[in-house]
Amino acid sequence: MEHIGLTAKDLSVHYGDRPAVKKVSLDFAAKQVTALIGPSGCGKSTFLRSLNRMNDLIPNCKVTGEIWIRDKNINSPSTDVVSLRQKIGMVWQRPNPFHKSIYENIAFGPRYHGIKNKKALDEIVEQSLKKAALWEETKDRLNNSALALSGGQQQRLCIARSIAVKPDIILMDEPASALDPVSTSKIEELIADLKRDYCIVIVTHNMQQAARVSDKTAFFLTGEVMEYDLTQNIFTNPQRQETSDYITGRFG
Amino acid sequence: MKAKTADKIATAVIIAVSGLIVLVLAGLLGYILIRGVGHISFDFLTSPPETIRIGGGIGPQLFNSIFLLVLTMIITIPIGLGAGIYMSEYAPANRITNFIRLIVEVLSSVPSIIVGLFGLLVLVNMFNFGFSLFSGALALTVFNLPLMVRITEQGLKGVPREQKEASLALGLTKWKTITSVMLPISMPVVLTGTILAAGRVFGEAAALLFTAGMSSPRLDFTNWNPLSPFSPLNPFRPAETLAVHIWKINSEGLAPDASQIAAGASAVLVITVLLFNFGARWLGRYMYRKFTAIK
Amino acid sequence: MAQSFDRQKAKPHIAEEWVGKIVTLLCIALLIITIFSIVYFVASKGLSTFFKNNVNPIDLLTGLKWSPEGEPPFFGALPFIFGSFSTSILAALIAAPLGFCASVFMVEISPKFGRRYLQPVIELLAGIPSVVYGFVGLSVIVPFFRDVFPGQGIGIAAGALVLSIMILPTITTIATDALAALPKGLKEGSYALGSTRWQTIYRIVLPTTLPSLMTGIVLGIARAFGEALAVQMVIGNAPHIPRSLFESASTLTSAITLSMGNTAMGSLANNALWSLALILMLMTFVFVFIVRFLEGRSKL
Amino acid sequence: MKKTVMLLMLLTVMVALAACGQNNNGNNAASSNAGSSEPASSEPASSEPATSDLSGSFLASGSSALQPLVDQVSKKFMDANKGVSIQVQAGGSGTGLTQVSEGQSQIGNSDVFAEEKLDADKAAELVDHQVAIVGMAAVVNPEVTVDNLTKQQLIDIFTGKVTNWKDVGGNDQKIQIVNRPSSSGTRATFEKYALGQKSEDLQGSIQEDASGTVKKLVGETPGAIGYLALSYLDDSIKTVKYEGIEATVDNIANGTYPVWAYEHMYTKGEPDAAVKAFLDYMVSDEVQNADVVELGYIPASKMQVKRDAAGNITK
Repeated sequence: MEHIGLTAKDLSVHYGDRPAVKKVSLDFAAKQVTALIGPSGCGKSTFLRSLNRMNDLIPNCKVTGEIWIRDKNINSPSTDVVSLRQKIGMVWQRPNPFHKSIYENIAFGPRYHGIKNKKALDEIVEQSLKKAALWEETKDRLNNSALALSGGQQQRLCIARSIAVKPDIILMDEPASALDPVSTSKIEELIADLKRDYCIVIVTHNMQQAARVSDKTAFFLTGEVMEYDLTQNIFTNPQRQETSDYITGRFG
Repeated sequence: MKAKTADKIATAVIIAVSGLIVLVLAGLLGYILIRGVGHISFDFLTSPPETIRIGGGIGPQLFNSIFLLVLTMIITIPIGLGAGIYMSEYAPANRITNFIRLIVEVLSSVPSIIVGLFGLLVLVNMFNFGFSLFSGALALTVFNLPLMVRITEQGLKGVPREQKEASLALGLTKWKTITSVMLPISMPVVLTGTILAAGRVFGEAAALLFTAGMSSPRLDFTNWNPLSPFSPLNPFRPAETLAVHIWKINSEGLAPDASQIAAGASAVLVITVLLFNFGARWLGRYMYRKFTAIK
Repeated sequence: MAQSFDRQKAKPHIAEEWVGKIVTLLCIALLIITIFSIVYFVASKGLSTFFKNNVNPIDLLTGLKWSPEGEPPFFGALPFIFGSFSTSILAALIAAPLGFCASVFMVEISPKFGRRYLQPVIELLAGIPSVVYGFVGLSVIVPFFRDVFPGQGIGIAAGALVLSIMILPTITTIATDALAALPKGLKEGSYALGSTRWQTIYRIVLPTTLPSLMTGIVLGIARAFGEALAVQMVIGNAPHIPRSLFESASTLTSAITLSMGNTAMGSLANNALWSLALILMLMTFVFVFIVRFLEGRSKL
Repeated sequence: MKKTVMLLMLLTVMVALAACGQNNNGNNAASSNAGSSEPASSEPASSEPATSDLSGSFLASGSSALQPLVDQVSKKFMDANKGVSIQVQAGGSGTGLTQVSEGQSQIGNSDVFAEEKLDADKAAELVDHQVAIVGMAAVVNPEVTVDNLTKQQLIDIFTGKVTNWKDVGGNDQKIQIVNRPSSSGTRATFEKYALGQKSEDLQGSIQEDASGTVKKLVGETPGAIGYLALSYLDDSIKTVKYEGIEATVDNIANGTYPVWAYEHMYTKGEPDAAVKAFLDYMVSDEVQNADVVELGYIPASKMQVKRDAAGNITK
């Protein structure tokens, strides 16, 4: 499997006239976890949602700049957004499984993408659930409603769902912030695991989490990237005063 | 202390008025049912009406009402869903969309008699569908459509954004997202609304006087070929529905037991509407529970 | 693998997106065509009275005498217009306080009982077919009025009473929604200042929800304005402005239902009825615009 | 889901197409059979309903007063002629005349002469078939003591000159008029033959189109007066004599009681075989002496007088 990264160049997002992200350029490497941190409203989530063109859905929201995957700028009108989104998985803050069975949640995407064979689907479901460390807990009740799972399980199901369509990149928008500590640590373990196969971008509020799971960290403030460096450097030796203030908890 | 007295009086008045409303409905239902239920029998529900003899039934009218309802819904549901989906998911936020919204609102408030006249002029005479179930169904579609559009829109707007995004993020098209993820979630709302709209069809008379006609040809209930003029399934035959029949019997009835038949038919009509109401509520609750239940 | 379904799926899904968009667009287009053709046909029929038959529109709107079969014919629709307005407004005057009380009961006094019993009851009122209302009106309200008040029992009062029950659900539902949507802090602030419930209702709740309540009332009037059969059965149908609420009168709808089947398409008498239908339709539009205006205000 | 939606839409389209096809079939069948069966007119008084190898499908629409009769007879006719399908619709005399004149229906049922509703040139294209006579009588609330009203008294009442029963020989009670709308055929008949002039829509008068409602209101409202077809008369109301003459079938037939009208079934031009056979069956003795009488009309054959559209009476 080829491993693919993502590059944003001068990416700006405007809600109407109000700028939310200002000319951000970031490089996300394959097989790495990049954390986006910053205070509320700093534009990190907006930036993340621009990467798979999810902001297209929001009226009034305008995204300018370039996003490169391999040799293609995907932030152009001619991009086939649907195929693009298949390659970029996404996980939300609150677990959002479909109102379907556990099995259907996973099989839904692949089936749409042309895999009709029951055996192949079974295989994908099992593999995805195993990768998401959910197989052992759910293998006996695959036909039960996904809504019957606990919050942490639901979130892992959502991760399994997104890897079932074989993305290259996974975007996570505060994936653990709605979960209890035990579930959170499970998700973090999972992220560390998934890193072997995917390029992962994670938005988080929790600086310990960023420090634990990420390889690189970008610090956002009022729509701009203040600092982008190896996670270690950001947390031990920040170059800018704002970064230092934020991670030591002076504001945010 | 004066304020407290005023408060007590006002509360008492409000409770009394609310009680009055319940009483009015109870009286209304009681009046209709007590007068009519005695007349309802299997025979009454299945036999054809009599012009001047005693003992006529409402069989064909009951069948017509149900068949008309089915026809109307077959036309209304797909178009209404489609239009509702467009308004909720595809329509760009601009002036034209606002204008369309206004138009839907206008259509929903057009009085049923105008719809009936329009049907008479255009469907019955111009397109030459005649007084027929089909004309009636189209006329009823006209004023059920806006309702259906609104219900669909409401249902889709109620779907959490994350659900929609989750499906899109898997690389599904918008259309597939709407039909496989959003519509199932909004189903309880849409279904409840649809059933309530269907109840309205059942009771409508003014528009049908001019479109479905006031006569019921002899029906041969063994003939199920929709093209035969005697077949109950032929959509191009005139069809008097239950509500129209009540109107006619009340005003023109020659049969000696006309008033009992009217009372019986009214009771049947009201019971059906009640069933629709309770059915819609029950189904809505059931589906809501089914979708969110923890098994 | 990822690469392979990229190429396979590229075309079909774009087609699918377009099919979806076009199919739904067609549905909405159909709706728009329908409303425009209704307006077109009713207007062309209704206006032919003026253009083809040379009836003066001012005479139609202000004339007091309606006798389309007379020699010479008269087309004064003012009695019908008056009848329509007076019955529907009177109906709203009866229904509005009732509806407001019911919604206050449901939202403020006893939400549990209200939601469980009162709301279904009121929704049931909306479901009862209008012919049944007319039937009950003719058999119960008319004889009652005849015994209690001077006159024949039929007339605007009977029509308005029947209509008020029919529009009660419209008014109540909208009022309930408006009351329920009121920010909690607003009421709590008032209670915190020591106001009683009634003071809170008429000082805080009523003024803030007024535009919404008005919306409900206008929608109720619009519905009453267009109702045909129930009114026709109890109003008496004399084409005159009545001298009392208990004297035979007519509405636009009752005049149309009464004579439409009896006149031949294209004849002068028939065209005049279409003119009444046109007035009715235009009034409905006016009501919609008023509602829009009020809704705009209630958002402020 | 998508498939279901598509399927439903397809279905809708199909139904719509079938609509067009169906209608054409009906019309074609009706007209193409014009020459195929023997003319049944040669045996108008036969007790058997015409020949049974007739086929065709046609529509009779119009007067709601005539509809029960046509409906009932059409069922009998269809029993005897399996190949014929007749649809009977009620929508008012005006609608019936419009539809037959514009070719949407093959028979237009009407309570009045076509000349009274349609333009002269359109009316001239229609052929009148008078199938029955309907008699009308003034009726009053049972508590009104008056038994007889003269023509002048009726005129005075219906034009508002007399507003109290005591002026026409009754008790001191206000007269409540229950009239028909000015477009009504029943009213036209009553005005023409009972009053001899148009009446006014008086302030406070009630207007109802439907006979049942008129009967109910006259029966319930103190001091009420209205008029009804003879078939509606019963004990809940009181029938008054006109100029001393009782409204009976015999009095109408021999021309002494003038308030009556024909029930018409119009065709555009001469009817085709199936329609003609049906119309002939309509005026056959079998129908005239049974269904017509049963439904409260007077058989056309019984009439000793005739009347034209202008109201001229010939013996």
